[in-house]
Amino acid sequence: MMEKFKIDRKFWPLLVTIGLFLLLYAYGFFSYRGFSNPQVFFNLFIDNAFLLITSIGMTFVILSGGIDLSIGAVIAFTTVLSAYLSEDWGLHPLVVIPMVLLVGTLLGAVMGSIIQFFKVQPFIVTLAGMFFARGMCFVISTDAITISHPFYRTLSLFRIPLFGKTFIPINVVIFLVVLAAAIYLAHFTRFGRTVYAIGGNEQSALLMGLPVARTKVLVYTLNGFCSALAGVVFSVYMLSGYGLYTNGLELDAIASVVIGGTQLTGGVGYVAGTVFGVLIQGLIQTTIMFQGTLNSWWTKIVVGLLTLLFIMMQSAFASARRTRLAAKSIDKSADRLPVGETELVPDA
Amino acid sequence: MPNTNDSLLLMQGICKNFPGVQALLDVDFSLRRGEIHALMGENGAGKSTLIKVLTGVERQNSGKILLDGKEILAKSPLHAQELGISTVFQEINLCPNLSVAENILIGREPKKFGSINWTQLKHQARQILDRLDIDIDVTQSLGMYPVALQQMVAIARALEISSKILILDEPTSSLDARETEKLFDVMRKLKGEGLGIIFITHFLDQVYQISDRMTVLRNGRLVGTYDTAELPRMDLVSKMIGRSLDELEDMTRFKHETGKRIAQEPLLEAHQLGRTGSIQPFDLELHAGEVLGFAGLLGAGRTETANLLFGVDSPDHGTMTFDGQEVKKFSPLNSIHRGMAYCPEDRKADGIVGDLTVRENIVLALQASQGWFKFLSPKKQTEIADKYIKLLNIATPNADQLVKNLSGGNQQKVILARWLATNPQTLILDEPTRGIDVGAKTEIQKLVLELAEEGKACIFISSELEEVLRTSHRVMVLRDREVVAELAGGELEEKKIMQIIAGS
Amino acid sequence: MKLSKVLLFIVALTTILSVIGCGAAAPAAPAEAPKEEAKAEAQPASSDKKTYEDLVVGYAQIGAESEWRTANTASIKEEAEKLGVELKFSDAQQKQENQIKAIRSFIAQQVDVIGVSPVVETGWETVFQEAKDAGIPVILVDRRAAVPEDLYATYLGSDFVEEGRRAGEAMDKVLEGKGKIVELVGTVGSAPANDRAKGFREYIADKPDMEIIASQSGDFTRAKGKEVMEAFLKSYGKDINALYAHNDDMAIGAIQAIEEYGLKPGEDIKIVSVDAVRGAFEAMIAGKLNCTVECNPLLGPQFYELALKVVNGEEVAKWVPSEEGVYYPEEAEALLPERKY
Amino acid sequence: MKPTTSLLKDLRHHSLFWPVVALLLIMLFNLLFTPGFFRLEIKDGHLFGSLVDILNRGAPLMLLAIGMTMVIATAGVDLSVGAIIAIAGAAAAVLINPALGRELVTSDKLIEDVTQTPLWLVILIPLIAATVCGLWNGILVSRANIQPMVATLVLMVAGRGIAQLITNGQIITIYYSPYFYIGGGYLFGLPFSLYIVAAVFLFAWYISRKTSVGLFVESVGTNASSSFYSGINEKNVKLLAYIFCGFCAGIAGLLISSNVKSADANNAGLWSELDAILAVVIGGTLMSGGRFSLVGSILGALIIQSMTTTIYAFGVPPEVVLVVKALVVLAVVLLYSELVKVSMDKLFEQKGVQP
Repeated sequence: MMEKFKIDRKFWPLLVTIGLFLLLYAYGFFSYRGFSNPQVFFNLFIDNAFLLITSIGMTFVILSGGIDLSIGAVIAFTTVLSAYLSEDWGLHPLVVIPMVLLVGTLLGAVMGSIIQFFKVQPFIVTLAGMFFARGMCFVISTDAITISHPFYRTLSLFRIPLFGKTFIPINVVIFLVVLAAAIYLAHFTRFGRTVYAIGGNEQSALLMGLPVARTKVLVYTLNGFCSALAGVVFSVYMLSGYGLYTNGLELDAIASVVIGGTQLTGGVGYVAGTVFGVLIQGLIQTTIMFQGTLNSWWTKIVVGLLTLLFIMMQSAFASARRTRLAAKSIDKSADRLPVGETELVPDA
Repeated sequence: MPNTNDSLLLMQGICKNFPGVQALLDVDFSLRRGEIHALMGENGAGKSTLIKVLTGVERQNSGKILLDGKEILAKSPLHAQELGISTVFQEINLCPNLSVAENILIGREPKKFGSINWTQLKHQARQILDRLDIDIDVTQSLGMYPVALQQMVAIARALEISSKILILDEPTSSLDARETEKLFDVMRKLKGEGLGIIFITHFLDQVYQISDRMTVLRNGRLVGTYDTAELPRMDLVSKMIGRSLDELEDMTRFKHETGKRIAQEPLLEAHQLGRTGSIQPFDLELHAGEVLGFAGLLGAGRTETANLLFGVDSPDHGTMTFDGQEVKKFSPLNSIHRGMAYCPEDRKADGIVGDLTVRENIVLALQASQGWFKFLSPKKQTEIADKYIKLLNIATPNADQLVKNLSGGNQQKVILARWLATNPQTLILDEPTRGIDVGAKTEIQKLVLELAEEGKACIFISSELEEVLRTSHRVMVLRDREVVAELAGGELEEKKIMQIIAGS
Repeated sequence: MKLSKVLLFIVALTTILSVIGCGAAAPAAPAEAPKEEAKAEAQPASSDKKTYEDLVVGYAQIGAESEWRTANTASIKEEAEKLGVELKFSDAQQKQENQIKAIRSFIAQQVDVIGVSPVVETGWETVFQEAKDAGIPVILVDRRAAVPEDLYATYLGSDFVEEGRRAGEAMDKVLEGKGKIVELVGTVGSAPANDRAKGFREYIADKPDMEIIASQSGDFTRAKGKEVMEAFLKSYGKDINALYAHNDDMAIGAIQAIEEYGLKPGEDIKIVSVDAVRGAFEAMIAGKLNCTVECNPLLGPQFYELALKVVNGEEVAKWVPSEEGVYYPEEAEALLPERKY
Repeated sequence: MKPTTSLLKDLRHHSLFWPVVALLLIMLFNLLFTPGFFRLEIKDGHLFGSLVDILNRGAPLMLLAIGMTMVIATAGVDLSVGAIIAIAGAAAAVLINPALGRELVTSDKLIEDVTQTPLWLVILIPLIAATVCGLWNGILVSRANIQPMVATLVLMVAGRGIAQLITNGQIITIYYSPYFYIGGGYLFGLPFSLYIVAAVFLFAWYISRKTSVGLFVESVGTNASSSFYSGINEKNVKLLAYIFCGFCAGIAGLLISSNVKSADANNAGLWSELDAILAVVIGGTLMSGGRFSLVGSILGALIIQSMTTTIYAFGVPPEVVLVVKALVVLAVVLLYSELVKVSMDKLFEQKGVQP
């Protein structure tokens, strides 16, 4: 039982992320009037629900060693398509939502297939996907389309009251479901473990007989689905569809994943870390808003520096582990020699 | 014709051609239950193609494969594994970021209600490792463990209860003697359980140590299958390379001749040079015209020593003088300026620059030593490249071939050419013959002695003691990252060095 | 292992603190509520009227996409300083998500009044409803939002449709009722772009000789304005009689393009634009621009006046138009020194 | 028959084959469908026409592509060039009129063509700033061993914030005509920006083909470790590549701010990093590093720019631009993929066999 209390070193980056979040929160809590309102905490989830959902999808992509630049565009496309289908075609939201989810998923599947079967770099393929999805938004409508269907409005105004005057809307519930599903997927299914394996060493995964091609396509498909779902959540949140929504969101998502302790080379990281990555960014933004006089661009600068800090920390952890191992193996080198150690610990 | 009755596996008349190459022509192979069968041959003899056909990576053009008397056709490595054919490849093909347990069982993990049952997973992994007498924490990331253990994990992964055949492709190339012995224990144990094991290696010692039978391939054709006990070593080698080995005799003579011309004054001198965590302080002298061998197990500190001498790592202890001058700046470039050259151990990772041409690879170090602005014109580059292609007998259509398209031995020669082009006084060769065939090996060993004869100083590092002894005038023995002995002249005996290495 | 202990300690400490905080805040919330109601009731009684000094304002600005906007921002900020209003200012970097987040944080901070220039018209209902529930009035500045009237206190700003109409009128005047027009549209989908296009078309609808032959988005920026104008000139060349630009920045970009093409802006191609920023006056003095319809960015004074009124429960109109004019080159020289933006 | 097929094959395997074909296709399209696209006139003593426009508009992108080529050749990538453009432009604008950006613009501060800072400083300081940005990226990549994409992401995110701080969140209009010459002037009938591009290109070409820099860059990009063992200071090679890329982005920033006579920290060079990477990839340099082609990157930049100009000239609704761009990118990238290459080879071989 005792060993349960020993924290595995691989959890450290995650703990640092959580610790930082709590520190930031504590700072705001004692510094600003109104910050102590628990609703401020819930607002982090409410305002970032879509980012949280899409970042979870992005976590899988990055864990598999890939990248997806199209998510912001796919979200915008989903909102426009939802608005268009429900307003101009008069379809019921219960028809529209599955349709747009399908479209987003397909888009992801197509990109994943091109990446996998044509061996083109994800960076370029998803860049093209981003152009395509943004372009399609404007082909459908150059204007913002208001969504007036009562179903959407009801969803949007729906509140689940918690203690005091606090509440959460349906967005947050969807996010929680996605989070639970993602953690299950990552740690309790073969798909999830295969994603980690591919991120660790794709060649090995292939030789271990794992379904690499299928999994990689699925990862992008899953991310397409998450983006589309985030798009649905966003269209409920905004009650409109617009091609300029969530511009540059992919960078926020990538930064969240990195701050959340996932290595961009793939193979190492946690879905839960990403959640805190998003929340930290939201918290920085909130703090700067509460401060009230700082230029909002400080958010960007702080997030940039934080990203850097976390990357530095990751490589520090990795090299610390390496030297520790080397030292250990010198002590009892008779048994175990650390040859090739450095090559096998993935570079941060 | 082998007796088909007790054969576990029978491959008959296997042919495989790739565009323009006949990789396998009418090859027969048989494997018995409870047998360790070595597959021998030079590089390009067709060993790996045969394995690929067997494990479903490639499909034969003709011929059939019988397992337990039934014809099989593996579609993929996974399918082969389901059929009972498990493979451990030369480079450890596992995921360092996953836990040991997962590495063993991923792809066939135990499930409960459709989700991975982690308790059961750990339990099963431990069971499998127990079978191999290995006791490690299965929840730790694989990358935390040394290579030898990773190799064992790879075998554990390959083994299933239903495995009938285990293929080990060069499993010992990165293991030291102790670890190899451990591996052999495991192999013997599995053999006792009735598994058929196909064992591929370049180490002849090991073949004679462990195998029951061996099959020799040459140029895609079967030379023959022999009982190990009945085939003398020299015969095996000549069957593999297809010619006699008088050359080796010549070389020993040659070495004695060159030994007479070693300079008195040391060219390179290290005094208590060392680096914490890498190599204990040591003293070293190297003379012009001399070949100094480094012997020791893998990981004993041979490469680390070479790295210090060449400035890949900087020492934090002691001093080094070169040609009477104290060395202050440690970096490869400074070493090149001093007239040193270094063929690193890992040819693929640290040696060749795959996407560049042979010509560019050859001039690389020379160009680096000349700096950014003293550019060698393409014409001059071709001149240099052609000279060394001819001198070292590099098999390439022309100097503008990409170096990654060359065979391992020729790549090694290109790296040698790169260094010879800088006209060095001192060469450090770390495992220059690893993974290349016997023919090219001899050529390189000979070249080293020729260089010594020209008055250059060489350090020759190799895992094969025999090779070190054949080429070196003097040998330094390392153990546990420490120089433990220096032998010369009559002391150069295999047995004696072995004792020192073993620490007894 | 030491580091992990420290970490654990920090984690534990902060968790405890935040739990205490939530716990403390939760019961406090209902206690505050009646007070607020009381305040709301008390206000009309004019007993404790707020003054500028104790006014807390949250302002969710769009960003800094044009000179007009930066002048607008400067006006809001400077005026707050002058009046002693406590201003919480947030720059949304052209993202509606950020504006909504800002408004939520203003609500949490319990500011007295929220000012917002919506980046687009749609998508505001939910968050405005929250502001309303929290009893914080919202003032729309410069741009409208497509929400029911009861969700905001008032709209301060110009009528973009009216600006479009005035631009049409001015165009009619400089073209003398006849000509082929190209149009540089603002950011696709934004309220000013939509309305300025709409108003302009409304006016020229009954002028059969005035025709829009091409219309492209220049994103309200100079660079795009220039690039698109170049393309117009390539395609239509001298057929173009006039240019209608949705803002001055695009017009200034287009002027460069026209000059580079070898035509004289203001003569060969008449130009009418909206905003009346400094650059436009300079262009008019140089004879390169024929008319600019003012859209006044200096809304600071008007905004705070309104904010105070709203907080003190005074009646305000649902739309308070900003003070604006239409300027022609003849007046430009005289007016230039007065222009602040 | 034989020689022709093998010539065709050689041609097809030449690294610049596809970029040239793509560019020719776009030009052919214009020849057929865009009247007057190829018309060149002389107006006010300088050359004028769509082709000149493409070159002029494409100048910043070409500069970025040159710098990016070097970085990508070392197996890196620089996502921060857009932010560096903004920083350089902002620095230049603030230097020209330091009062701007700090307070509300009032009339007395705006006297045309007067600045407290000499022109050479106005040009030099932003370039130094941009180079320092490149240095920062280079240090993170080469010394701190951070993945290039992440290392430059930091500046990409934070850089625009820095630019905003320089301009104090305002768009600064520049009133200083000597400065306009950089991005808007003409020399011997051609846009001055072209001469800058030509100079940078020649410089890059010279150092990469007439000094050993090119060899070192390709070597480091292919195998950094081998290069190190061969005596190449691989860290410095990478560092220099990023510094050069930052420098190129700085020039591009000056060109852009000079051309539109203002500095917009928000929008200057927005998404240009993606265009630059695209240009390099279209030009045939692999993102995995190693072999690079400067000419290819220039062609790539021209393809992207002529596509944009064509779309404007052809009167395609702006909303379709992105979709078209996406499809073109995909087409070009697929043409480069191994699968297509192999099947093309097969196709052509079959045709060659049956005369």
